Amino acid sequence: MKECIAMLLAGGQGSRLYALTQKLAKPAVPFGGKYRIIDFPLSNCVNSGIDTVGILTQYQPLVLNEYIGNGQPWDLDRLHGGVHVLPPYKKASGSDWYKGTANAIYQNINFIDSYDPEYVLILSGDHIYKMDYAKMLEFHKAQQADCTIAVLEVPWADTSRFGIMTTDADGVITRFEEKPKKAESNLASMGIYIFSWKKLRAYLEQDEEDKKSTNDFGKNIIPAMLDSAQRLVAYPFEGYWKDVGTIDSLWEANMDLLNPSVPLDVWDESWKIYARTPAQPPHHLSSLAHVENAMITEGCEVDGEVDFSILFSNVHVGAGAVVRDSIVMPGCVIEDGAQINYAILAENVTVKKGAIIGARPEHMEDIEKWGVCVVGEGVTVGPGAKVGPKAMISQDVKEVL
Amino acid sequence: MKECIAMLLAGGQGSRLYALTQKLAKPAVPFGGKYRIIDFPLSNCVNSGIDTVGILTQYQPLVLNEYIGNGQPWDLDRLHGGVHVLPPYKKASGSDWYKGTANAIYQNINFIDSYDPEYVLILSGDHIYKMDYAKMLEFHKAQQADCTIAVLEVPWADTSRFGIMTTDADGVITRFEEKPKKAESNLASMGIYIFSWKKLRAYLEQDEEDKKSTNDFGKNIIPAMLDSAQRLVAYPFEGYWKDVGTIDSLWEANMDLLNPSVPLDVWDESWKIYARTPAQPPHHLSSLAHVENAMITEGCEVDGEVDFSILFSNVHVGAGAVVRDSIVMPGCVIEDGAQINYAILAENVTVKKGAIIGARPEHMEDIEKWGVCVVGEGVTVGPGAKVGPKAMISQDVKEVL
Amino acid sequence: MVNLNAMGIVFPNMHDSVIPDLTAHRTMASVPFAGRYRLIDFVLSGMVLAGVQNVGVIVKKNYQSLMDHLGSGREWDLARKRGGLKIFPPSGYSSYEYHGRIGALKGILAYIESAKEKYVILADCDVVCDLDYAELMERHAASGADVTIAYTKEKMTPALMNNNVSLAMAPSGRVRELMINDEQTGRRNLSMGVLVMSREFLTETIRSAYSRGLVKFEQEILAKNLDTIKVYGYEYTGYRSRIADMASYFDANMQLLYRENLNRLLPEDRPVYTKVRDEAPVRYTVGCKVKNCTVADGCIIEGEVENCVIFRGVTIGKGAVVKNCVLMQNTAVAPGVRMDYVITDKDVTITEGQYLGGTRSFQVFVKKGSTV
Amino acid sequence: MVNLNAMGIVFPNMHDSVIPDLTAHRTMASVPFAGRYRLIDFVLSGMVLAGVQNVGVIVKKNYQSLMDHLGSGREWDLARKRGGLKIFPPSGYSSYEYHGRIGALKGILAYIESAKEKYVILADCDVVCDLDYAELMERHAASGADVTIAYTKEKMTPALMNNNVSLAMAPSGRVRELMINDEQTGRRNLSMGVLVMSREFLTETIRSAYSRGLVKFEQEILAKNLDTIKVYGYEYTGYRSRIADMASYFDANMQLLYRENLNRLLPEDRPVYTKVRDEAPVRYTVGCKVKNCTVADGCIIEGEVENCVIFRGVTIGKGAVVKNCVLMQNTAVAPGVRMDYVITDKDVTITEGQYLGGTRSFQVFVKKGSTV
Repeated sequence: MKECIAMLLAGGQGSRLYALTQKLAKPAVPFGGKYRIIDFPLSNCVNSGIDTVGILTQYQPLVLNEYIGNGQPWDLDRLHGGVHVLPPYKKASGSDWYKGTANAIYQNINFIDSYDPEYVLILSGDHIYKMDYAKMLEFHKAQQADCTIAVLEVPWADTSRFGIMTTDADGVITRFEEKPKKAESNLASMGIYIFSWKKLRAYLEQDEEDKKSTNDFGKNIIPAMLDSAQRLVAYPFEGYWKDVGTIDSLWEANMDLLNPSVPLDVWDESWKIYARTPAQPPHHLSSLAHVENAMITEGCEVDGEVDFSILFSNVHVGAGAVVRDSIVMPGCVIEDGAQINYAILAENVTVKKGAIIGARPEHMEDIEKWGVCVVGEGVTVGPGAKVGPKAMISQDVKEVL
Repeated sequence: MKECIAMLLAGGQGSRLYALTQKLAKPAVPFGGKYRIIDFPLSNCVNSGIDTVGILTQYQPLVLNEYIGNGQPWDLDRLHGGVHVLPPYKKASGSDWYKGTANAIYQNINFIDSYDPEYVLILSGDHIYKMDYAKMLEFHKAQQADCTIAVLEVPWADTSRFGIMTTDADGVITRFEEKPKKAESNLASMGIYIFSWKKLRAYLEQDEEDKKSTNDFGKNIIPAMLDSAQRLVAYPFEGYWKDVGTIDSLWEANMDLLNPSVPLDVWDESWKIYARTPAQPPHHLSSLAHVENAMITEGCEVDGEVDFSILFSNVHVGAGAVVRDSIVMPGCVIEDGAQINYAILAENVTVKKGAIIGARPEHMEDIEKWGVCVVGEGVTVGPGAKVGPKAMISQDVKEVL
Repeated sequence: MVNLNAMGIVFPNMHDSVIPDLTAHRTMASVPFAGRYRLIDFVLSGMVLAGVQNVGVIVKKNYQSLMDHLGSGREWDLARKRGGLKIFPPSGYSSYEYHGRIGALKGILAYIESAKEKYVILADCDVVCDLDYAELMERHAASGADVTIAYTKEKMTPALMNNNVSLAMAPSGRVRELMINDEQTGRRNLSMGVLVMSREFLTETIRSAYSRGLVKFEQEILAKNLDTIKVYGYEYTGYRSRIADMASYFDANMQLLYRENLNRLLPEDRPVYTKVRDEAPVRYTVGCKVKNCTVADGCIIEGEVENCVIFRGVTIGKGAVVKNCVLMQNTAVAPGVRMDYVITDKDVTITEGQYLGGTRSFQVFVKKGSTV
Repeated sequence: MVNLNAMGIVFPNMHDSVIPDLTAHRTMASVPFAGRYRLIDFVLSGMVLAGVQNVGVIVKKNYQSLMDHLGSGREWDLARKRGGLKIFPPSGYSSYEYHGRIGALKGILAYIESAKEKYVILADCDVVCDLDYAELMERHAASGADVTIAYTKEKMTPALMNNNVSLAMAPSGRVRELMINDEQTGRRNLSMGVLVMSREFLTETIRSAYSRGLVKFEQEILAKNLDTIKVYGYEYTGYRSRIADMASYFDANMQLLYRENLNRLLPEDRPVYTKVRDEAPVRYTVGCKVKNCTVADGCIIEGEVENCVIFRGVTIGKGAVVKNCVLMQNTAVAPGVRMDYVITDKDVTITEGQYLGGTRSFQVFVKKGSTV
């Protein structure tokens, strides 16, 4: 018997990340030099004392499966509990892909029941934040809530992008609107729920019977619980939290790690972010290198300039090459004299000599045409070639003679 | 890089095992006192030095997933390789359940490629046998074969139930027929193949393009390779091998363990069969117990008679109860005075006082009506109730007053 | 599972001397027991069940078999990145052999100080029991004690006389007198060698005791300062066996032939973990006769067996008659052998036609690896 | 991965005495090296890459840090049910401290005899290299040797003179002379402390040597019987560093500031495994100046750093100027510090404004845990 287990929704395709999610699920996208997005909720779980996590996958799970493996890097290889990847499956009577977030949980009721938990924590695999779920659980218990939703104050201008709560003086949720045009409040749902399992189980079964339902937590389960006057409370969170569902937000969240005034500290020993890492030698900066305001990890070799950028493992930056305001994922090779500006290079991209990727906004004539450029996994950009700002390329780019 | 990896087909529903496979896949069916069927191919792999196994699942995989876990019980929790459960998944362009055995492998080409193997061993999860695949691989290499199929001589009368090979004097397969009415040979395929991966990969891709194909190894891939004059050779196997796809064959294979003249020895230290086992105390036979010709494992408590039977973990047999010619799966309780004859009791069955399950053939008036009786998981058979021979019950049986 | 907020420290070599036959090549902690366990399994499993996730084991000598048994601690769910099982050999951290609990603890002071848990549980391995450590901790916290000692009410025996710590308590439970190797007869409150205190209290005590040259925790620290240190007793009333000599070891095994004892020591919902050996089920052949036995996996029984505790991998040949015996792992009894009141250590072979007999009060012991 | 059919036996305490500063609280095997490794990592990873699945480590003293580092052996894929990593402490199996290789091996004879592998590789840890054990084994099998010793051609240095085994070979490769602590100058063939032989040869040799009171394998067994024992040399020509004193330890680290050396010792396709520490990437702040450095994860660099090997978790404050240093794990350099030719052991703190300077030939050493 476990008091609280976590279910992590990791099935989304993340189609707004384009070239980055062609071959892997969004939660498996590399982040912050040596992590993947999913490391954040997983590390939060173990740091919060939650030792049982189900990960719901269905889109391109190969990389994610291999990455999670037995859960050892997160100390989640436990005798009872630990981490379990849960794909959809066939049953004696019919079979289905996961239809929505709630349906994904519904299809795994047996899994959850096998731990006989009192509470279930629902997480999603596409947010970057550090949070002590144990405190949220205490809050849930103290409030005697049926469901507790973690909320964050967002700028009023952004309310139309979130699920927005209205609460009474005691923090009890009185209204919930998905992406309202005109919001009543600026308390946004962070997509983190704690349910009393018996209660959730009943609502999942009821929701499944409703043929018209889209089987989604935000659209169906929460409204249904509100309608029948269950006790839903908001748990106010203060701190760093970012949805990294778009190229811009992914770029920003990475860059936030370089900003000392942003409260997201991966060097903090008391709340480590765990990751599965390959065996790589220390990195090496030569006498030619110029590195400032950067994160660099093992296996890198730098002879060029790296500024306001993040190099993942095993990245090579040649002499005279310049990497600025960019995120360079594992195994990329940036040859001599190449320039990378405001770009995200996916794994194993090769940028040949003298090629130029992206642009700096201050050099644009038409600022509307400027944006972060993305180069997909394994792409080679030929010598002297140019890839413009905002481009999303997943094919090799030929040499320019 | 791995020389040879194994792919284990474990997706079948095993519908001919009726009540036993309502909630679990066939390879997860308990066998031989403390094993499940899949322990045999898995243990064969590790004993043969194969340290990378992909398990293809899609039907009711929850029990199987939990059972396999990180692979540690089979020494398959490896840094590179080890055991991986591979369910179907969604891709950026469409998604599919596994259509046939060959399609299941086709959908996991990326997984196999990631180990860059020279050879791939294809296994199925519903056979009981001990076999050194390393010897078969040596044979495959010595024969310079494209595909090696393990074969067994079967009685001529049974040839219509198997895939039958005809070979020339060198063991090269000249003809392959699935379940022939009139067989040319009595060499039956054991469903164990070694392919040179490059070759198999090409045939899988070709097979996938053929819309009319059923994407099955026996029906499509092997015939296609034969048609295009690839070198297919038969690897003759001598020893115990049994397909446990039916109630009768499952019962027989279990009982074979009790027969000293059958060459299937699970006590042999040099070829251990590994299993994941719960922590249970030693079993206890009281002064009232009478046990002969039986296999009994940890957690059992016996006060009654057990003869020619197998008790799995945590089975209780009450005073005066008689268990004969039966297989009693984990957690069953057989109360005082109950009788079990020629039966398979699935997990956690309770047989109340004085109930009678199954019958002995010598007591039947009409022998045609006799057969092994199966009681499904969790069923309670009420006090004094009777369950006839050949019955397949998955509902509680009421008390008889 | 509750998070107990306590770390465990186990002393495997304490009391080695009371069963020298069994500890010639192993620690008290790794003495085989009850068919498939080692004594330490009961301590570790109890702690883990109560949510302890960080256990240090301070070994002194003969600990290779214990290290083999524990491995990475995986079987007890103690193969962890954070915390988990840690074995401290004496010359691992320095070159001196420690003396007493204080010496042992002083050697691992840095480890204790770097732990995160609020409490520490110290435990010996000579009392086999199903102690609920969570309840013990609750009682410790509720009483406001500095130290809580788990004890059992026990009839004093000659064997216990020179190896016991006994308590006399006020009605409140506070210990008024703590006696070492007290020789009074009758029912006594005997320490189980399980002590609970805050980590802070422990580290301070180690430092101050060590600097004053004191090494015995119970005798030199607690017994002499009962007015300033609040020591409380916690009575354990569940099933237990205290291993004080060879006879009590034999009896402790034999008691498990009573099913109610087996179930009380090893209740279904409180598993005791041990090293997995991947044994097949027991095979009972045609013609075997088995009455009142506790049998672990991997055995093949062809003969007649009565009132025996049979460990993993034992074989008993046709026509052999074995009664009132404790047969440890891989004992091979050839056909035709007759045995009565015998204890065989691991890997013993009894050859065809031999007769070995002891009595109810004196069992024949056959040492590890021998062939008779 | 080939199955090498060989087991490994590692001697972590051999050569401890040549770097007493670094081995005061650890074994030679657990001396930190190259930013994130311990010396034993190179031996274990090389063996595992070649398919060795069964490694015994015979420790003698100061091995707590080695046990912490190795854990269950998981990081080297040696946390296995069958075979895997096994640590043998001296008092684990008996009470005597062993002498010489033979004594050490005699203590674990049962373990060696119960192994399944045909060959045994014995290895010390003082030569850092990328030895291809598979090739070594092939050469051993092809030559028909009883024993093959891996060696390097090396210019004799004063430091090596009282800690070397040198070989003189016939053109066939067969060793004609084997000298202990030979003081001849010039280029010599020095043993790497890596010896290959069949398991059978080893167990027979241990038995016969031990019964005759011989304890030194090279000196008392091999050197005196080169006519009857076929000893061959295998020359290793790849990148290596031989740790013979503090100066060579410093140099061995400094050599890794040349990228080609780093790549030869740690080629991309032959990973060297080590304990995972879950460090974040290195953070280089605005205004830092870093030239020609090898840096492991978890560091925060705000100052000026040149020609340094920087281990995991080091912090270098603003305005600090650090040159020609080896800074081990968790060294904290406060703002404004100036350091030149310094080696800091683990957990060293250099406080604000300090200046520490050595020279190219004499480096200042700051011992573990100190604050300067």
